[in-house]
Amino acid sequence: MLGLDKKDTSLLVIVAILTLLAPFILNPFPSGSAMAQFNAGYPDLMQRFVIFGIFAIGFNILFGLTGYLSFGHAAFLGVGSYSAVWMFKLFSYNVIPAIALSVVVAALFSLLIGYISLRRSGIYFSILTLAFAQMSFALAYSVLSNPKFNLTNGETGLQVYADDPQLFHRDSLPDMPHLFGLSMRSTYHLDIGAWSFDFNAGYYLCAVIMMVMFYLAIRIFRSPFGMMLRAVKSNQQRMNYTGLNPRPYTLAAFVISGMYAGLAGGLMAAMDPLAGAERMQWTASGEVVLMTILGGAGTLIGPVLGAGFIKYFENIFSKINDNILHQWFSFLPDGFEDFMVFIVHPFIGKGWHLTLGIMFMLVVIFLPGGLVEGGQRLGNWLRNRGKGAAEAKTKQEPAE
Amino acid sequence: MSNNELTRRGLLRTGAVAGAGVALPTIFTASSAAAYTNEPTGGTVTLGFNVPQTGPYADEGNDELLAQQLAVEHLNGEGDGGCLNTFTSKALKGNGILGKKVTFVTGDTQTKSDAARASAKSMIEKDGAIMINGGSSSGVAVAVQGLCQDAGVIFMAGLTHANDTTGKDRKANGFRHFFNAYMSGAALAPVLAKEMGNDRRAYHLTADYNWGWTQEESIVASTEALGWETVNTVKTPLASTDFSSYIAPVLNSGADVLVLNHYGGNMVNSLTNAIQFGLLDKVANGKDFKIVVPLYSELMAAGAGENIKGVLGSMNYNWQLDNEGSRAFVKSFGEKYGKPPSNSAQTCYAQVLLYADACERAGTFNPCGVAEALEGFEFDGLGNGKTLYRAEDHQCFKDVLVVRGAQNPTNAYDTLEIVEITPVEQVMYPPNHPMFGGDEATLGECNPGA
Amino acid sequence: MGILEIKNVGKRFGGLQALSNVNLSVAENTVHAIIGPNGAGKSTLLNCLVGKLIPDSGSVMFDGQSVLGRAPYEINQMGISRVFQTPEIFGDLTVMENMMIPCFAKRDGAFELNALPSVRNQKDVVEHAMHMLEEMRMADKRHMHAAAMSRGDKRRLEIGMCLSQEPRLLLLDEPTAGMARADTNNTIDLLKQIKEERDITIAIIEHDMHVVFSLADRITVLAQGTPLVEDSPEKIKGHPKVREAYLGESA
Amino acid sequence: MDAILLQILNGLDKGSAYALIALGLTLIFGTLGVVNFAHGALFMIGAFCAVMLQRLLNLSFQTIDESQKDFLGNPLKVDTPYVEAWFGPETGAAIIDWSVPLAILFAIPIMLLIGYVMERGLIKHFYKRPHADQILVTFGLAIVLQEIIKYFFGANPIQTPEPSALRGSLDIGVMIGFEANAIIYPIWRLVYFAFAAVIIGGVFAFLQFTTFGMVVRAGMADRETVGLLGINIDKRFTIMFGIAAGVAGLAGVMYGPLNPPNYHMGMDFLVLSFVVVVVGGMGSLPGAVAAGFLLGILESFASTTWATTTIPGINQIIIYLVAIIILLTRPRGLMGRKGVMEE
Repeated sequence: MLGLDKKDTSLLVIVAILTLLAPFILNPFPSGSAMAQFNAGYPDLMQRFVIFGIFAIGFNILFGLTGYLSFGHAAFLGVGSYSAVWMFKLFSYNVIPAIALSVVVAALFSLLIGYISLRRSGIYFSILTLAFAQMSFALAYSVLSNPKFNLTNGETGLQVYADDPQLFHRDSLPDMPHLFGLSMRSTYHLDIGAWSFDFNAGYYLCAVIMMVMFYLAIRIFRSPFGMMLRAVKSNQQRMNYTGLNPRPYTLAAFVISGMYAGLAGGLMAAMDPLAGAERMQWTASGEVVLMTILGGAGTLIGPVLGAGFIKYFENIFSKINDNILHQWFSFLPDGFEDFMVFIVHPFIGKGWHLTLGIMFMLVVIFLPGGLVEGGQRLGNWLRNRGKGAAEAKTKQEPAE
Repeated sequence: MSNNELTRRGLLRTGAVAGAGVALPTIFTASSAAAYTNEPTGGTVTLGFNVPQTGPYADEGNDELLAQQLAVEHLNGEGDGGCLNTFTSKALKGNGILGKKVTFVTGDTQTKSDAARASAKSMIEKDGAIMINGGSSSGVAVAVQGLCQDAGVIFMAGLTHANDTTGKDRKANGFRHFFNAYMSGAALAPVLAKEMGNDRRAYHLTADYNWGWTQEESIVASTEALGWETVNTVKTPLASTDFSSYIAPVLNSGADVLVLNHYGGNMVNSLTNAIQFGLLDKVANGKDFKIVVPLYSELMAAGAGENIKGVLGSMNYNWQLDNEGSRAFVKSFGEKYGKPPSNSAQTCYAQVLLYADACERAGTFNPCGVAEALEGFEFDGLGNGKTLYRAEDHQCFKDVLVVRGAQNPTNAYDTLEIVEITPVEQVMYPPNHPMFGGDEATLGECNPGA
Repeated sequence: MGILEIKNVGKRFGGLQALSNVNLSVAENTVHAIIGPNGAGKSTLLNCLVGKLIPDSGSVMFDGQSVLGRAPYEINQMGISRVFQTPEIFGDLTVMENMMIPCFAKRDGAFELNALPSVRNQKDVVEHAMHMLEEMRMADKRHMHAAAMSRGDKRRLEIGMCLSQEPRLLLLDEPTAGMARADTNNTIDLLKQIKEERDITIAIIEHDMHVVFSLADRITVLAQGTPLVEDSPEKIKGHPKVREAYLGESA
Repeated sequence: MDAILLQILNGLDKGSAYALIALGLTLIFGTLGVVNFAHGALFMIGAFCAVMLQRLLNLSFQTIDESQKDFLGNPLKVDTPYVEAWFGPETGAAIIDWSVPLAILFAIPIMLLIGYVMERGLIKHFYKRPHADQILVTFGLAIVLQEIIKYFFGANPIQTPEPSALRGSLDIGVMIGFEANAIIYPIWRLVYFAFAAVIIGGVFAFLQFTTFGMVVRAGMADRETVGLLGINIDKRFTIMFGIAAGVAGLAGVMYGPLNPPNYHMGMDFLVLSFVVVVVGGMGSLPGAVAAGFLLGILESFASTTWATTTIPGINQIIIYLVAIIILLTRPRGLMGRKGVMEE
């Protein structure tokens, strides 16, 4: 289907089903229950999952295939966001031209930086990209936000003000990013029994775009171009002596991944029309590196999993506080309750970084191939068990 | 709990605008239409406390969180009631807000505008928070304030000192209790004149971002009005950790006062560096060299340790302030947590109480009703003395404290001493002051999210 | 006029004159061996031919065109393929993919942004690669990771990859170095077969005299960066200078 | 002229910190081939060794002083450190005053131990893994280490003052013939520079003149060959890791008085120290040191008013700009060796 083989088609279908049904899947607990804390099915986080998924998929095209480790990809995400917000400020809140511009600007920017940085390889390349991104960040944060020439609005972040021209804005259109009138914030709210689910227009726009981008990534992975990129990683010497010029291949990969990043940045602005300079900082570049490695560099689905994993921790674990812990453990006797809260306390709320750091280490120590390998191992284990005894499997389920 | 009326509303509105074209199939309809975002329907009302929990300002965020939790206790009638007993408005009864028990959710701003918006959104979208409070930087405050305006909830700012928060970026749904850079300048100027004379030459080191610039602008304006001369204003990168190369040329520049428009870690390091270079031991232009830190906080004072001795600055509040409200607050905070409250803690505590009180007086949680009740509200008994929430820009006007690093602190908490309580009249300015966006700055329309 | 004409090539590394005044002509459709003791400059000469090094002086003409100043991939596209001392293959890729890459290079040139069609659908390349694998008798190993193969198989694959490009000149850099005797003989047989079946010129640098004398039509002896003699294998065997400079030591 | 001298001093001082961190980092890069993102955290832990010692020395017993009141109006509890009680107020106070230099002795065993445990327990298993995995695991470790410090010491900076005898500044200008106040420089910054010079010299001498160092240098050049010679390289590399951790830790201890330590100071230095190492050239110790001082000095000059008015914002980007220029003109940085981390 769609020019993919059976295995890839089923992967794409699974991803499509998961993203389309995400509002259900991510809200497994009844709202109001103690476990509702772990629900992730609200618009903002769902949007972030897919947007960072796109970012990581694109990054993986460069890093996973060619092995070139860029430490400055956040810069492309940042310029994407800035372009989109400028589009909002100058023309209209329609997201299509904004996203298109962010991809184009990111492509140009990555062409420039890639052309220069790819003159070097290995860690020298990494540091060149890092240096460019850090320069972009520093300039965006201060110099480019001076009152005379305010391109980025610095620390506060670029946003739309009432006195912006917005040439094509009409009163009948929503006063926030929209797709031909459909506001990105509009959410359909569904209550089924104790459960509640949100279907958000912005999320579905992002989800559809992510599926397209995922599909394109599969095509790239399976194409002669993708094979050449893997050849770049495997043996550049042989490639050179086989009459192939590695430079344009890596540059193309760099620009493509830069465009993915720009698209992600544009979508972020489309979901929330504010572009902060921190998105370009090295920590943001490092984050996408971690997402990709954590999920499994070079695999198709890994980066998406990695992105989801990190964003989940950032948004869910950071919000758990002692009050919630007391609720969870309230069934225990008082002494035990306090003890459990005491034990868990360092890992939640302000300690979410600690949990994340430990998870990084555990994953990379025990699952060298990242979360994808974990999935594979789990799959194999289940299959083997399934062969063993059917009843063992039924026992298994309630425990999960 | 029924969440996200906000967004459902949004859809209804958009649907109406865009016509039948975007009609989505209706499977189930949500319960009765709410009048505003996250209208509390059960027996509880949820507040969102969005403070930095990771990064350099984590301790400050933690202090804010402690104060917010204390405020919730007092609202729910637990503890000793704190400022509920001293607050001049007697609308709060200690039975929650409008009879609903107060619960809260917390989030981590990471002192980044993106992350702060993400966590505020999650509180609004997922947890049904009806008010967002907290934060320790102006960038975050402006970003979250904009978000709350769009979402239709009330934003009660935490620590934010830049003029823009209630200046050019002011919003109808946003309120600031904390003072601002202009007030710092206006309050400090007479004290500086008294202590250092009218013919000083000042050298500014300024953190190179929005807040730093507005503070520099304010201090330069008010000191030049005294007759001071500004020798140089140097911007330092926010990411700097060592300021020696910025401090080193100061002595040679002909300046005799160093103004550090830095906050947090920047200020701790630049002040430490300045002391290392021995600036305070020097004589320049025949006068003793002086250092001014326009915005102080207790945590900065703790971080800077002995270096703050004798250094002047301003604060929104200090626990040593002796009035009825302050005493009640310090007693209840100190007894619960074993330390006196910081000024960011106090501003968050006051903001939560003010919000609750406004709801009571308005008789509704509707942001527009609450905003109306807050606008022009005059009160006392929350620790700062007589205070006005000005209707035009949602800025609180109250006395400003000028403080100095104590020479002989007796414990870890009295490292700052109050030099002067600058009366509110001196720090007043018109709402259309040029530093605050001039005539163009408007609050816009209040947005209830419906 | 040979297909490869090397004239007056010199190369200096700091204080070391690695090559001086090298003149060499490789005739079309012959096997030309370059031998010499360690440090004679064989590898330096080879690197000058493929664009890895640029000589300080002289000229290198391939089929009437200069190769100097061109990048290795451009020289390859002119029709020169190189086999390395240790097999250089794409270790992370499968054998089939290894073979397809030169086939793509042959079809599409140095760069082609062929990013959306599936590799499977490039029927001509797939067939070409399959054909080459069969010729190399490795079709059964096509799904293996190349890195997992034996040294001999890697060498065979590398030679096959070079041949798939149908080069006019094949450069071999000690193709049997570090191989067991059996693998060496297999490689000799393979190269003989190639020589018989194809219109191809082969230049070979080799240490192993057994290999050289089994394959070469002409031999150049290099010593201290400069050609000592050039002649047919029979003549070289008995040449006193060669014995002195080279065979005497190694025998 | 005096302004230039002043900025050179500043640059040497900043450079000392960069060079010390980069030195340890490049030892680990060069000897072990490991990308250690936790190196900044080691620097931070060094600084917190001083904090810890200061806390230990300040361990106190409490007496209640009825004549004074605390902030709640209760009688004030007065703390007296045990060391003052044991050694008498004067000696005790002097010990506390000198806690930062004393912390060097305290930090050396701690850092060597941390380095040893880290290498044997974690890094050892990652020699053969891709650099990406090394980055992930060491970054995770860095987060864990700094969160542990944050848990115990909070996020706020903590003063670790220099001994009062070394406080204040010297008027160097007067000594070399300038007018007064032209070149004022803090004593501790001069101490830091001298300290860095000693450590750097020590590490170089150690590698240059001991057999141990010779083997390690040989190992940096060609690990396999030295391994074939039957020399137990792994054990020596473990020791090298300990030394690298020690250098980072000592750099941290002494840095405390310059800028009060906080839990994320390691992250602040991390990116910068990588830039320094790479600009110096991978696998080159002299390169790392040279790059550290070069970037330190350039950074100082870029922060002068003259520089920032000529090119606005130059002080924000100078390090990165220089890195780009150097890496584009010299493919392997200042003194990099071929083939190290180029893939």
